[in-house]
Amino acid sequence: MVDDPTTKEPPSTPPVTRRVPGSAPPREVPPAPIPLENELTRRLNERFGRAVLGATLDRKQAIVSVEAGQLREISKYCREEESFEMLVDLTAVDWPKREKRFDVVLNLYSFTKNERLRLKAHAAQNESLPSVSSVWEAANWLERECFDLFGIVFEGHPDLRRILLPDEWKGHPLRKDYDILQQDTEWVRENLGIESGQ
Amino acid sequence: MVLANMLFYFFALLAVGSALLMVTRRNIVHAAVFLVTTLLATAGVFLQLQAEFLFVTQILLYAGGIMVLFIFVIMLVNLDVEMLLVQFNRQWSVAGALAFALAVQVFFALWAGRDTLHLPAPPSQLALKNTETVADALFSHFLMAFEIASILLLVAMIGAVVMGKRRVE
Amino acid sequence: MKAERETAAFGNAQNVETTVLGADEIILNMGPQHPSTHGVLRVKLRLDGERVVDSECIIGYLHRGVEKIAEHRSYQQFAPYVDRMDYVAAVSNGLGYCEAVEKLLGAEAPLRARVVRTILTELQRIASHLLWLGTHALDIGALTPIFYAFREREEILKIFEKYCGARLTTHAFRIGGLQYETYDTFERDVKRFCDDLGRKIDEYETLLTANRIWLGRTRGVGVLSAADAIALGVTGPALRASGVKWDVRKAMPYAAYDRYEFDIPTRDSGDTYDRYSVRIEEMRQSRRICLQAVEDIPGGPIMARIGKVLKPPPGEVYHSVEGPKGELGYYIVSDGTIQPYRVRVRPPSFLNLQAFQRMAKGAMIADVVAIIGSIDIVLGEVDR
Amino acid sequence: MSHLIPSSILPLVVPVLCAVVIVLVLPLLAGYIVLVERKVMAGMQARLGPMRVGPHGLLQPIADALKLVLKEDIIPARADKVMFWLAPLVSVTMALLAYSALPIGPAFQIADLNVGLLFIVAVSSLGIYGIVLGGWASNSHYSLLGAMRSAAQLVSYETAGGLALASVLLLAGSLSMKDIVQAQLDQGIWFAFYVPFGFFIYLVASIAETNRAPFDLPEADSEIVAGYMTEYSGFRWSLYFLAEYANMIIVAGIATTLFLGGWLRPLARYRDHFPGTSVELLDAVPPLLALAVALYCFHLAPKQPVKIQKLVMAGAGGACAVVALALAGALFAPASVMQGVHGAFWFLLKVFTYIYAFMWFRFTFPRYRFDQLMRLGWRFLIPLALVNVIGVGIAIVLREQFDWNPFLSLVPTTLATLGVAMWLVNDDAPAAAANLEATIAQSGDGE
Repeated sequence: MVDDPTTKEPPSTPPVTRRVPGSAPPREVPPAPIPLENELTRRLNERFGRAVLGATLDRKQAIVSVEAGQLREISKYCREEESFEMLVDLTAVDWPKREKRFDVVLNLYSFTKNERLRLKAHAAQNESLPSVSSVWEAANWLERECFDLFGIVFEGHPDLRRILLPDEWKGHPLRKDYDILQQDTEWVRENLGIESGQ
Repeated sequence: MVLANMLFYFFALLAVGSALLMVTRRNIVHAAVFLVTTLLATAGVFLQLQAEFLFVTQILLYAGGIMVLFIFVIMLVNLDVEMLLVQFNRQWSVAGALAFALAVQVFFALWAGRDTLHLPAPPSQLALKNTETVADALFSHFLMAFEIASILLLVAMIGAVVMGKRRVE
Repeated sequence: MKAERETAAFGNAQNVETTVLGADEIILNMGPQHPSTHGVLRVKLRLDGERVVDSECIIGYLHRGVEKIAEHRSYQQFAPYVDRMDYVAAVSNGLGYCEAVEKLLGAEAPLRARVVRTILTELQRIASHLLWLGTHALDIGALTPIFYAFREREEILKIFEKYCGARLTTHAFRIGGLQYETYDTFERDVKRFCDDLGRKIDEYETLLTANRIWLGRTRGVGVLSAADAIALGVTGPALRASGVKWDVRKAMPYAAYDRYEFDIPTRDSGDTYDRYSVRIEEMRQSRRICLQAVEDIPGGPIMARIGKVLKPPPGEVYHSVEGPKGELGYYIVSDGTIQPYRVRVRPPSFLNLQAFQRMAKGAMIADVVAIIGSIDIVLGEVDR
Repeated sequence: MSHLIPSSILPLVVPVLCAVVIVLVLPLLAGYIVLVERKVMAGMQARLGPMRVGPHGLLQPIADALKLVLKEDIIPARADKVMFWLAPLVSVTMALLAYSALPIGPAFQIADLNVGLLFIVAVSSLGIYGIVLGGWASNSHYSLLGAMRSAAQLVSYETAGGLALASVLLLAGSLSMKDIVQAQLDQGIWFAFYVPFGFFIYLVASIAETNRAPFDLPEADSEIVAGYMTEYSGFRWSLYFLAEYANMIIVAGIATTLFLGGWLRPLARYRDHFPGTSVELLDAVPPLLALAVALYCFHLAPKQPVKIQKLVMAGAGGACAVVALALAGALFAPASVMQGVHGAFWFLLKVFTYIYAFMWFRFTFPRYRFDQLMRLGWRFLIPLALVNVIGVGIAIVLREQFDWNPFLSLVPTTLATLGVAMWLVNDDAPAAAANLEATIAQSGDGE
């Protein structure tokens, strides 16, 4: 094919005039997380006392840290009394240097209040957490995924198996000590019939 | 005439042979297929006798209808289990005695009728109104038998429907 | 397509689960290579004849460790990866990610950029729904709608191509705004497409909506009650078909959605037909948004001043957008470096797919296909 | 010539020749029906269809056939090899066998059996064994499900279809295909107009029997991959394919013969001649039609992009022109030749129209679900067909005992059947609602 003369000019950088320095909104530095106190935290504190470890506001989003052992009770309370009907997401963050390395993060949403709430529970390497799948059914797969990728065990989960990785896989990839290039070489050799190139 | 004889023996052997294979196969689907072959071979004999209507009915009803349902049911039940079944062996003596008695009867019948033992010559003329002949016979001479058979079938059909209904609920 | 047969020890009648006809149950593995599992979903069905006794979804065939990759890329470098999750709605993915990082930075894209983002995202929603419509109809045996749907989708992809050079995995937005200005005839193209679309949607509806067979195949199939949908975390059209009037665009407006008028279509019975009609109506609403937005694209810069090196202060943010499949959320944790400490994607398809088991109970094989189609999953997003 | 052949074999020569022609031509015909189908589909779906192999894809069937023959032939491990090998053969043999009684025009028929119609129905019903055994022998669950669906579907719809045929048999008073056509000529009307519901029921049943959409459940690709054909590939697969299209032509042939006047020209009783000749006015239509197609091809030929395509398109036009010439020439040939040629033309035209309707349905309707298919068959079509047959019986009594006008005598039948149909359709709606409620209840107590 010869060059097509009708080709439009490629979508390149826009005319400089559009980017007038100074007319774009300046970037504000977001405030550091501040302690949060409102009706909800007050009620939570009243009800669960020391099981509520703290509440912060980060980028205008409410985060409540709770005692891992009380996670299920607090979740149940949030769902039934505070009408956080939906578990939007359940995931974890790995901080290997901390004493309790895993933050398990529950992202809740209330249809009635149109409000989000983040619950955080901390777990050490071999510590298990109570499963919230009896509170929200959605937690079933989400906890399985967490188990699969972080190796966090949820007590009372009906069917805690790997979900994304093969059942025989070794290791939990989203842990910080699992290198990005690392693979389960044995599994790759057995099931794909190739030497893992990494 | 030679051609006709050859055809007859071909169909006859096919019918008898597949019938034998049918009862000896362990695989039910294979047995069913041999039963179909037997039915078709019989239909072939009918055709040779210029009984076209019977020929077509045999294919349409037995091979095309009933046997399809048979195979359908066979597929529904678990075949693996059936194939593990030990065929019931303890009745050799009874079966043998019965088979012997039957064989004696057949040979006696053949021997008694040895004078008439030749192939029926097909009618020289085509029996043109074949279907009508069958219909006439059924609806005039054998009307009573025909109606009784119909009622029997109707009863069987209603029975099947009733049984099927109860099972589903 | 490994087909296993449950062999029961003969003679041990208690092990044999008998069914209506006294036949054993069959285990059927649907997928991972199957024409209507939309990628590489594997559904293990326990069948009594044609009826599904129980089902289990087996996923992960497309797992690429996107969340792990994010931890080893800078914020900008990771942006193209999100396009590969829901690859039929790359623009929506990009929007969610860019806005999440902007929130983390405390920046906001200029209005012009937000309006253009809204237009492109709504076009992408239409494109995604068109693709869904075609494949869903094809799953139910209607051969023709897919070609009509692709014909219109092509027009959208052409607009994308003209805008950023790519059609599928567009990487259309940048953190902080847009990299490219809109091209000269952008407004005209969008307007022309939207003007046509209304008529075209009517055309799809004449083929399906009132068709007796279509109604028979979708009405009362795969019913999901509102309570179940909320408990299972189902979002998007599937939730709205169950009667919950909720849409992130209205509940927590982002981009420029607060500037435009549109309705959230809902239905009541939560069956396959309702999910179908909600999506059809959503296309009309998206068209409405596009038409309003394209009438009046404000001028001004398209990029916020955020600098070349992004180092968000430590902290975390959750931001979600209404993707074509449902709530698409990004939970990003920053440790103050140029690489995100953790990026969690809240995939709508993953949670919607979880509801499949509930919907498929007691359905027939043909319904399984209809149900999978009606929840509109993209396996790239489920498995990430 | 004739002294070379023993006289006893002489009557066999023409039928054998016909049989050979059918066996040779049918695969090609099936291939081209596929091409037409793809083109029709493309037209309905706003696209072009095959365009690459030959002008407008005219050589596509040949390329497809080559591909299929050369493709690797795979027999799954643990399949029942003999059955797997036999099954497609059964299908295709039975489909081809059914042609032996199908009259393609008054001159072209292998055997005019006096039970011709029953023979065709019986033999084509045996084709199901190919499907069932193939599905079973593949040792795959998709195949097995397809086979079971097929068996249940065929048995159900054969009943309805058979009853629909019976209504025509009552009117014609014969099972011979030729006599049925003759009866339509004598009575001066196509039976489709006498018993429209019979025709409708047979239309639906024949779609179901040939596993065509919207009743293509045995091979529903989005549900059970390819049903009974899942494990087949290459030549064996193409045999199934051939059988399917052969069956389509068979049911179209039956419908044409029984309901659409077989090889009769429309308005067969209008026999005005061209002044001064023995050529009937309406007999000029076939050559003119063929000529029009030929001219269209010539019109397209120069527009083809490549030289070879221009040539092939011109060739196609030439072929049509030859057909037009033959049809025109037949007008001046002896009556029997003329009847044979034009009869074949009309017959094929009607058959293809019928098949076109099949295609049209396929690209318009979604697919039925299995229980819906069964409900339609047993609770709608069969009662309707029964009412129709009984009504025709009454009409014949009215006609013969009370000297009613033949057409008038059938009007009550049609109206009664229509009433029953409306009633059944409305009766079906609450059933569907109940089904909905049952499903909701079932999903509700799923906990």
